[in-house]
Amino acid sequence: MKIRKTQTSSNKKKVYRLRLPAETRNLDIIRKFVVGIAEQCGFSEEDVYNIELAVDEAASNVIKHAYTHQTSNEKIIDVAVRERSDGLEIVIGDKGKGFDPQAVKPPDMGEYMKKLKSGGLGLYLIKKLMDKVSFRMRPGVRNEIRMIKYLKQDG
Amino acid sequence: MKIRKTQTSSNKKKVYRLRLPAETRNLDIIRKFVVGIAEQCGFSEEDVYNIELAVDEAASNVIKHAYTHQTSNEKIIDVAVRERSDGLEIVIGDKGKGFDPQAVKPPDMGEYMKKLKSGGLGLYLIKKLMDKVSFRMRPGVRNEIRMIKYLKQDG
Amino acid sequence: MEKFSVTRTDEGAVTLLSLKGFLDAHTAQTFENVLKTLMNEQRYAIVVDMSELDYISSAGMGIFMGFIEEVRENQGDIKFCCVNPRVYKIFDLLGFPNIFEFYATREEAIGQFKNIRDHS
Amino acid sequence: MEKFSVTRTDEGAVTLLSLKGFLDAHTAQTFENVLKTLMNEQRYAIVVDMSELDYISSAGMGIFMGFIEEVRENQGDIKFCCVNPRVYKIFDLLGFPNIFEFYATREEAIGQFKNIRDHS
Ligand SMILES: Nc1ncnc2c1ncn2[C@@H]1O[C@H](COP(=O)(O)OP(=O)(O)O)[C@@H](O)[C@H]1O
Ligand SMILES: Nc1ncnc2c1ncn2[C@@H]1O[C@H](COP(=O)(O)OP(=O)(O)O)[C@@H](O)[C@H]1O
Repeated sequence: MKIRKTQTSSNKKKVYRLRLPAETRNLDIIRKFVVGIAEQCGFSEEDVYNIELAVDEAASNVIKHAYTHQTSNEKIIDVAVRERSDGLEIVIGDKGKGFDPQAVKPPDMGEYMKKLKSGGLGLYLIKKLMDKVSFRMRPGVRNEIRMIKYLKQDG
Repeated sequence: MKIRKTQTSSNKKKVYRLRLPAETRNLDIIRKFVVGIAEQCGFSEEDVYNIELAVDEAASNVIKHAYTHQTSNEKIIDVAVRERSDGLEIVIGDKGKGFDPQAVKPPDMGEYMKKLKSGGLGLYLIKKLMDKVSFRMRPGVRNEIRMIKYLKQDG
Repeated sequence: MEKFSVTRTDEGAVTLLSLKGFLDAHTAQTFENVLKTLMNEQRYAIVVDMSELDYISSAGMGIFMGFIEEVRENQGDIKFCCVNPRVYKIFDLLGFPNIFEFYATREEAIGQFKNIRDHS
Repeated sequence: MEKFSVTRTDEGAVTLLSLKGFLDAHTAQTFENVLKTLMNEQRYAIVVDMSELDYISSAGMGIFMGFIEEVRENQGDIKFCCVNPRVYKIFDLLGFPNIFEFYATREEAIGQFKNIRDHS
């Protein structure tokens, strides 16, 4: 018996995938999907809420930004949730135009008030709510935001 | 502009896909996913409930039957929901052993009581709750139950 | 987060089980264990109150089928009460009203076991 | 099924908006329309009761940012009350308490507009 193989395939099994049209009305479905998994994993109520919000923000960004100036491509959002022994890894993917995460500055609330630009809060929130956040951009093919939330040791 | 092409791709967009481990604890996630979509489509509360139950039954069957005598394959359930102008088409797929739907007899409640076999109710219920039900079996590769629920005209 | 629960109340020889939430192929296990315990304790006069049961799938209904013979062989019964219309419709589709008795109130259902109660 | 709703109550010059449910990028539209209507009616003394608001994402919070300047230019304000701790945490993360006033009760929040009420 190949232990290694078995482990790999049992890791593989703990992936939850969701793919749906990039429309705001589907945010609710995405949130419920992620909340259901996070609850099963044993996250505290507060962390479930944080994960829910981070995913909502990332999905809202796809809906709002990924497919502007684009009519032909399939406008979809991909959500993949992987159970890890130490928490959850969540990847939100799109096939849209991509962006440069480095170029997005954290919002300055003072300046914010002056400019009255409503926006720029989403990525900032995601970084506050999750433990690890990274990006991978292949415009038109697949752009991803990957985030990890760790289970707290003391449950 | 190719109207036909556009139509096809806009149909394509209205597909919702879910893939997760074939475990009973995930039934709740599957139900919420389908309920969310059915509600958006404008089904009556009763029909949402019927769709929810039919999908639960099909998914429970995958969990209970599809992967017995099988350790290597990925034990997953696939749910695809397609919005149609006249209703919802739902496909529940697995990679398990498959079965012969023709060979499954509708339960006879009298006989049932005698045999006291708990089972055989799921497919019967699905056929009662949905408007169209069909199967496609490719054991080990992909087995599907496909079901359609029509929106009522007077909606 | 708790998706299903059973509350057990013994009233003399009659056991009342109040179901709450979602009874599906996952939570059926919990319910089966409760019934197994009753069998071990030889408590066969069972009333199942479904007023707070929101949902049942065939896996849940199968549990009743799995125990009813043993229960009746021991002069007991499983009687249902307060089933909400949505859930009742599913029982009805599967012909359960031909096999089980349904009552509108707990009192009525429990009352059916009057003989058993007097005996004990 | 209704995921979000706004109830509007006018008390003299003050308008109370009670939010309920989930305020996200989808339902933000509904809320934006309510605020647009208030701007058209030149009602700038606004209290937002969030006691029944379960959830807010940045799209919902952006709505407040989008109107606050116009409101304040017209000697009005948007004041918040009865925000549940979970939702407040998010406002806090984004520094909203530096920009907006939060009150524990409706009465307190409405009371802040006393001058405006007396004027009208
Ligand atoms: N999936 C995406 N596709 C394209 N651009 C994105 C995506 N996600 C974020 N962005 C870009 O990053 C910026 C910052 O996003 P965010 O912090 O959520 O604020 P907001 O959405 O309010 O502008 C957006 O304005 C957009 O330009
Ligand atoms: N996805 C599946 N894979 C393999 N076998 C299945 C599947 N779905 C149904 N079956 C077969 O069809 C039979 C009837 O299913 P069903 O009517 O739901 O009753 P039950 O699950 O209670 O036996 C099952 O006993 C099983 O043999």
